[in-house]
Amino acid sequence: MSGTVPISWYLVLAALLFAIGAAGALTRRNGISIFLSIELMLNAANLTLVAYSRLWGERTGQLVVFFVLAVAAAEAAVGLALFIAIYRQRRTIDVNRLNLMRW
Amino acid sequence: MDALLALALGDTLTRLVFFPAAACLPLLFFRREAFRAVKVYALAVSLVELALGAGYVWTHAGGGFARLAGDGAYRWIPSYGARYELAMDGISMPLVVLTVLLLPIVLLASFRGIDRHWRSFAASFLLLTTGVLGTLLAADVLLFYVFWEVMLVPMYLLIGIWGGERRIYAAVKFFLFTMAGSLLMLVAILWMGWTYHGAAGAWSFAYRDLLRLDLPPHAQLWLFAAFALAFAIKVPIFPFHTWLPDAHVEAPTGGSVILAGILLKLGTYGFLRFALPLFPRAAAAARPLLVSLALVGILYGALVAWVQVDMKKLVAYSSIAHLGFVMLGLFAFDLVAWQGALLQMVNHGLSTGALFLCVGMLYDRRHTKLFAEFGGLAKVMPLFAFFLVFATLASVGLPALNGFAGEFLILAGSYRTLGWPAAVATFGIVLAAIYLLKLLQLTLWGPITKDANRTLKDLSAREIWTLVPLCVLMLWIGVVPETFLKPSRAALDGVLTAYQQRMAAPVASAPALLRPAATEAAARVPEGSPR
Amino acid sequence: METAIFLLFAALAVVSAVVVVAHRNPVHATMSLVLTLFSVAVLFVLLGAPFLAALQILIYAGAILVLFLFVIMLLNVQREETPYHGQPVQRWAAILGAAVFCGMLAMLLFRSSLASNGGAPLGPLTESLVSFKGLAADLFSVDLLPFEIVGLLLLVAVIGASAVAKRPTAEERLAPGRRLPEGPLDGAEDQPR
Amino acid sequence: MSPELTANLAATAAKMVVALGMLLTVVPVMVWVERRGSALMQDRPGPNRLGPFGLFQALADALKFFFKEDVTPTAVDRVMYLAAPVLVLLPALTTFSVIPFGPDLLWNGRRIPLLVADVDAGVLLFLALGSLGVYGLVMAGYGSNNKFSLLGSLRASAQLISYELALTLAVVAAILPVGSFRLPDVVAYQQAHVWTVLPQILGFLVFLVASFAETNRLPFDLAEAESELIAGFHTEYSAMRFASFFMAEYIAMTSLSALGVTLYFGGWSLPGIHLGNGWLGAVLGLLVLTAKIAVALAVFVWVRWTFPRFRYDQLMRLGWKVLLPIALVNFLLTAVLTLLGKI
Amino acid sequence: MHLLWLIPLLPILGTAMLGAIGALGAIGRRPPKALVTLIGLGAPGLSLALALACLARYAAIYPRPYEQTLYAWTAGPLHLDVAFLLDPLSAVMLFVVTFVGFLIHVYSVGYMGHEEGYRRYFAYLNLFMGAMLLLILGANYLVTFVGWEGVGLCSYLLIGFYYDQDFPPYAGKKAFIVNRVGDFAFLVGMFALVARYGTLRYLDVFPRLAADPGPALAPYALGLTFAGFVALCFFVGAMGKSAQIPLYVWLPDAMAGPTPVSALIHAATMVTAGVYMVARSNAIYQLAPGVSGFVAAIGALTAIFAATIGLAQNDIKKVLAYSTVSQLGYMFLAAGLGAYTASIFHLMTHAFFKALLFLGSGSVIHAMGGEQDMRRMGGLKRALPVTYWTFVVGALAIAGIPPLAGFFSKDAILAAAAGGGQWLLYLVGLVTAGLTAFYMFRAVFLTFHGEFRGSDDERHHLHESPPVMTLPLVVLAAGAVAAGWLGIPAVLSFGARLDRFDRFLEPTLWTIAGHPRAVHEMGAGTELGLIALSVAVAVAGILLARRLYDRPSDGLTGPQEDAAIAARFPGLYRTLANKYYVDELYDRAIVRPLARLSGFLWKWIDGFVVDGSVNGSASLADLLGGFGSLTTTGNVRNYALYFFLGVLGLFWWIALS
Repeated sequence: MSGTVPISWYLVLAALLFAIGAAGALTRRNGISIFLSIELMLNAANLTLVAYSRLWGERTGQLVVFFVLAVAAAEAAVGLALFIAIYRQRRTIDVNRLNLMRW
Repeated sequence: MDALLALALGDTLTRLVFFPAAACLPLLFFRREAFRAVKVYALAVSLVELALGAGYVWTHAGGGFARLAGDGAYRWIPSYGARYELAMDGISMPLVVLTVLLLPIVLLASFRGIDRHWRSFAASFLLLTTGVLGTLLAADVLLFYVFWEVMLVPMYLLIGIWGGERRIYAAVKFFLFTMAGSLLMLVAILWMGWTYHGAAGAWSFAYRDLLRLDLPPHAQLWLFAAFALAFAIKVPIFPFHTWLPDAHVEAPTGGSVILAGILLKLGTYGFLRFALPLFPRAAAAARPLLVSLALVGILYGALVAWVQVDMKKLVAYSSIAHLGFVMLGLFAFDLVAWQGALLQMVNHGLSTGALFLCVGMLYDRRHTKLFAEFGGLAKVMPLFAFFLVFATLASVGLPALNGFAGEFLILAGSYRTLGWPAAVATFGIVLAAIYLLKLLQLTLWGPITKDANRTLKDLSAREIWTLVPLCVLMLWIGVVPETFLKPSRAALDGVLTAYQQRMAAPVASAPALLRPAATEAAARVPEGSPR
Repeated sequence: METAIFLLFAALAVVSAVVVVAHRNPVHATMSLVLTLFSVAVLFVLLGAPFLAALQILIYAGAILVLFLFVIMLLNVQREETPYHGQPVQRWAAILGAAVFCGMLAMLLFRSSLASNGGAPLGPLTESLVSFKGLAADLFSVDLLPFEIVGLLLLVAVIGASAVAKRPTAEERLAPGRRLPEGPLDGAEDQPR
Repeated sequence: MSPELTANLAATAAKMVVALGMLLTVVPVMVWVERRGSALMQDRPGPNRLGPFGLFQALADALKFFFKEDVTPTAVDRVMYLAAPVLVLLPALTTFSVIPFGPDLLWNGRRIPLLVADVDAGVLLFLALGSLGVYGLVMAGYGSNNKFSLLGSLRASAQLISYELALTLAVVAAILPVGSFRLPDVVAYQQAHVWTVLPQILGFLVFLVASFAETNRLPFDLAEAESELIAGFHTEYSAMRFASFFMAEYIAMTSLSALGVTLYFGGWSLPGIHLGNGWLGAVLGLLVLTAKIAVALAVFVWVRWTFPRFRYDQLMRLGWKVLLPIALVNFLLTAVLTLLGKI
Repeated sequence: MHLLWLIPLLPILGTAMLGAIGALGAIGRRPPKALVTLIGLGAPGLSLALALACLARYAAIYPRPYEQTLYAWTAGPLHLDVAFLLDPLSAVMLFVVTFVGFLIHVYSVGYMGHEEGYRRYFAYLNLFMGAMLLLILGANYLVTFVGWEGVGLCSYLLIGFYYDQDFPPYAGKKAFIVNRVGDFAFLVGMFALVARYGTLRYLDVFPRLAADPGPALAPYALGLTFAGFVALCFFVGAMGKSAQIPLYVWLPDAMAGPTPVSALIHAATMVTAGVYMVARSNAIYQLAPGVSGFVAAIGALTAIFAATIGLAQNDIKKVLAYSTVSQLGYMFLAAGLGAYTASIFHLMTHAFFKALLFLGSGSVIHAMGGEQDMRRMGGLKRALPVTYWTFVVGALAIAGIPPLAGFFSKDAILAAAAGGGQWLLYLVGLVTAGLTAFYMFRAVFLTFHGEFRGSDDERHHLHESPPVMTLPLVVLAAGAVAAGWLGIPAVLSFGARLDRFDRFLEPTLWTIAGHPRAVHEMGAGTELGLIALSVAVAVAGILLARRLYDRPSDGLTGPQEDAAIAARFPGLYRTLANKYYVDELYDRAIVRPLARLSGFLWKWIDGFVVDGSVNGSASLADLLGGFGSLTTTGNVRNYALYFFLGVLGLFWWIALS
């Protein structure tokens, strides 16, 4: 593929996805949804990385994405485990009700 | 690697400093409830440490401790020229010895009083020792600061965990006071390193290098203020002293002993080691203030001690008075006074330590420290009475006991240079008699008023052994102080000479480096030669 | 051709992303996230990273999100319990912030040099960029340490996850200081109430 | 459109036709084989009325599915409920596209690789798409809003993830010596050397077991265990939608077997014999592959009617505590040996 | 003589040994009493023997001083030797202390025999001996000061010997603290010397002073010359130790200790340390005439002041205590007048007869089973003949009846006063002599004459003391008679210079360059007249006492007589009986205000100002923190929002500017 699509398009798209994810992460109250939004943001970041690695013809971006994937996997595993544990304790994963983190 | 091993295992200060900390690790392998084993172990460790300390001093006594000498410098934070360097001279030597001597004693003394978390207790003490020794031996200002802070935590724990009813308040108060001072000191230290970088083109926090840093008076004033605050709080000097009584009253016996015996000295030591030599002009400028504060401390501490209803508080306030003498001696800028001051640091460690031990023994028996609860104990506890009287007289400054030697030299020396303030300070010894005899009066003499006291047991062998070494030393210092004056003479003389040379030198208008000659002079070894 | 593909999947990604954050039902959200991921993967291919695309689908879509679904169904979270009007500030601030952020990013992009070369065609896809061998070589040479660390991280994550999600044993339930929740302790058994 | 492109398109289209045709014809055949095979093993006639050996029975079933009324329960989550069957079918079909079914064809000066999608990441693509299959089941289970179905899909998701690991590891181990994700390379490698089964016997066993689990076949069909969960995730489905699940299962089996034979048994090739790059070779290759797949499918059937169903915890234990370690060990071994050049 | 250092050391060793066997006692076995006695007597006995030996040797090198240095304290430029000096002055003191001290030890064996703290008592007493010997043998002010404080300590311990009662420890504390006030001045004086001369060695300082008094005469501090300042400091020290106004208050209370202690410490030896020091520092005092005058004035004042108080005391030991104060006043009077030899002379004689008197009273108290109130005694001479006669000898001696010791020494002092033209001081001395004679014989008559006024069982308990106690009495009595003959004034020696004592001490008096010592020459006639006058006054005092208390014309017994007098001058009598309310004055004027001040400092400065500011800042921080914590709702999403907005801001700042 000769690459007729300007990189900036990808970047804008990534920004858009990221913003959407951010908005979701901040507005959702269901723990899992927040998690999903975060994954979305991660993906946006990945897209940016790949785009740049395409732009500079550099492999580093892709490598970073690789690591991001791995980290995301770990994060998801632990996070979800946490949600299960929380659910066992509190019978909810609505973050509005998980406000024990008070002064 | 081999160098490291040699450093860690050879007859080095490093070994001396870090052995206690290293000895904490095996504590992990004791069962939580195995108090007896832990006690024995800790005591053994402390004795080994004592042996190490004594051994080191013995093997290195040849040099007369005239100049800072030790393990040599190693790169620590190369990018900022911070070095790991431990060194000892006649100024730090007595305090080091005192520290390693007090460690086994306080552990032994805590056997009965401490009834929980022995592993952590022992660990705290060992770590505290490491911190104290490091602070005393650090020849790099940054390293000094690190140890200075390290020292803080175990003490905080000691007060906060094994303390009395209001221990948390006391612990936090202690922590905040000390912290508040030392942070400013950190700023000052960094500033100095930076200035040195400006003047010499390379970063360094090494004590030797910073000694060569000649600063304009106003800069000196600020830095001196920062250092002095930290040290003044530690000493403590008059308006910063209120943490001391609380800390003492709440701390366990061992904690009090270490606190009074050693930690407070680090304040005065800091003055002698850093504040005065590094900023001579500022020190000279601040002299009237600090002398008057010392006087206030002497009289104020004595008067307040007099009206206390709690033994420990009385002793605590008495420390304020005693350290007032030390401060007076330091700011007399006179060799006699300095020797006296250094000696008095040790003295205070011994006599006040012994007093705290005695109070602790009563506390172990009656779980109270109020005068109202005692009286007439001499009848039931003659041995205890003997030791308490002995320690009290020592701290009253009775001739032929250590207190007198120190105070006499301090006052005689400071009278030479200060004049009437010394005379005023001398009046402190009258007050000392007043409040310390009150201590005896209300505990030992008179008829037994409380029935609970009729059945008190006299000292056990263990308790006696905690007190005997101290008493022997007190007598020794009192009768033949020469033994303890000689090692520090040359070093003190060097510092004083350097100070006078720098005062004589023209005022620096901008940060500059002194010619090495000056510092060489500072480290020269005039074997007790009177100037 | 490529542009068309890009536009198609970009649009798909955005739309599905919106669904992800907007949809009340987590299962639907997850599903549309799968869609997003898929389209992003396609974009990866366009950007000459087929390997990443495959990984994206294999790991993200194939594993992580399935895990999500699993948990969702396990805990049977249907809808969000507290209503929106709980914190209007929170919500609008978030949305506004997101918008501003996006705007800033876009502005930045078009200000920066990218705008200038924005229209310009990129260089051809080099072998080194596309081939797996390159990546693999890097992974095992220059980035070996991070690679190993990530491996360790994963291991830790596995252990941690299984430790956290483990059902408390009997004595743990009875252990003092542990706040006993009402109802049966393991989320697995409890069905939608 | 350049002639180049047109030619490519045409070729691809042709290959697609071949592949799809193969897959779609497999289904009815397999239905018949399954029923007859089971009958055979249980020593009973089985369907034998319609056509010779009841061959047409399958067609009859197909017709029945077509004309049966399509019921959609009211309580279902419509989107999911409707999307599920498609999603089940799609990956099953697409995965086959990376399987080579013959030697490259030289035709008027153009070399045409005989597989639909000739991408570098062939194996990866296969695994990736295959891993998407679970969504169909999950959506079906969740969408049909029925506790049995929900449980079914729960099981399905967990099971598939668990075994996917083992499967992937086995596959990777298999292609490790080859050093390429392209299946044609794999085949070529085996032609040059030896069938991978021999060195990779361990990996192959793992692959075998995992693939039973991946395809929800007995003894691992807990997602649809009739006796426990009526029919698991597709309880609520009927008619054509049900049929699509049905087909999906068999197609998945087929493509997985295809992958299996390609990886371990030389795919379309025969050891020692070199099929030329002409039309003949192509046809022969296709036949060889089909034959091998047929054997594999037969194994599937045989196992299904031979082994009892596992309990769920047993399944999980097997997956995590037996297969995964074995796969890992095998992988490490292979890696080391490859490094030493022993393979 | 090279064993000089052993003299003070021996008793200290005795103390150590007694303490050691006491440690045995702590293990459980009480040490045998005989052993205690052996050590307790042996140590001072040995040092007495040594002392005599040394003195005999010293006679050979007399008048050159003999100095022995053991080791030194060296601090920087300051070198302080631990050294002993034997010169005529310290020789005299050495003799007095060891001799009288030993006698009193012997006496104590009997007196304290049945006390429970027998061992402790001897430990203290030995320690005292050691310290006292340090004091007088010290070759520089430092060593002297060590002894000086040591005796202070022992006096503290011995006064508080009966520690399980309320008063004795209190009295001991009072003594120690009051002494400390003096010591404070003493120390300052030493510091001044150190600062000026860099040494405290007698044979360093005094020669330099004597050779070149110039610098010492330069104005220094408190409007005094250097010499004056130092002299004043030392004198204030002496005030404390020797119970001079205003620091005398501790001595009467000190009688709470065992009677032998009063005899040894508070009559014979320790309290005279001040006088010794002034005499020792005569070089300085000669350079400070103003201060010397002050010393004389204080001495005179104390003498008469204490004497008057003594008139109205009913506790036999109190009477003796005040008489001691008064006699010490005498000595300072002499010292202040420059008659240092006279003061030392009186010191020596006083040591004998006052020790005698105290021991006598001790034997009385012993016989009375601890009763000290003379009003409950009377007519004891029949029961205790030895005690009676020795006591009378002591009384005559102190009253100054020739040819007893007191006569000569007192006369020397009066002569000095008169010779110096200090007629006022002379007059005071004279009156004091009369008062002394009066109250001493009041005591004699109240105690030994008339009818017994105690309870019956006391009457049956009456008995003469054992020889171990009476023997010292006799010896001391002999001393009280003969000691004076060492210094018979010129006029009475009919040309045969019999004033050996003066001449013996002559070498210790420094002659300052350009300050010749004033020699007072009086006509022999005047001198004889004065002597006659003083004797007459003394006799008059005795007769008056006899008339009032022994042969009452009005048939009143002693106590009734006192009552009658009290009735006649109520205000005066109450004032005297209450010692001019000086203790109360001190309590109100010094102790209580100080206590109140301390309380204020503690509660307000410490508790309120300092802690208040600290805690205040703490609570301020707490308050602010409280506001801050409102933002921490505990809701994760809010935190996330802060975070995000923060990132936004950061981004804005970094990227778009």
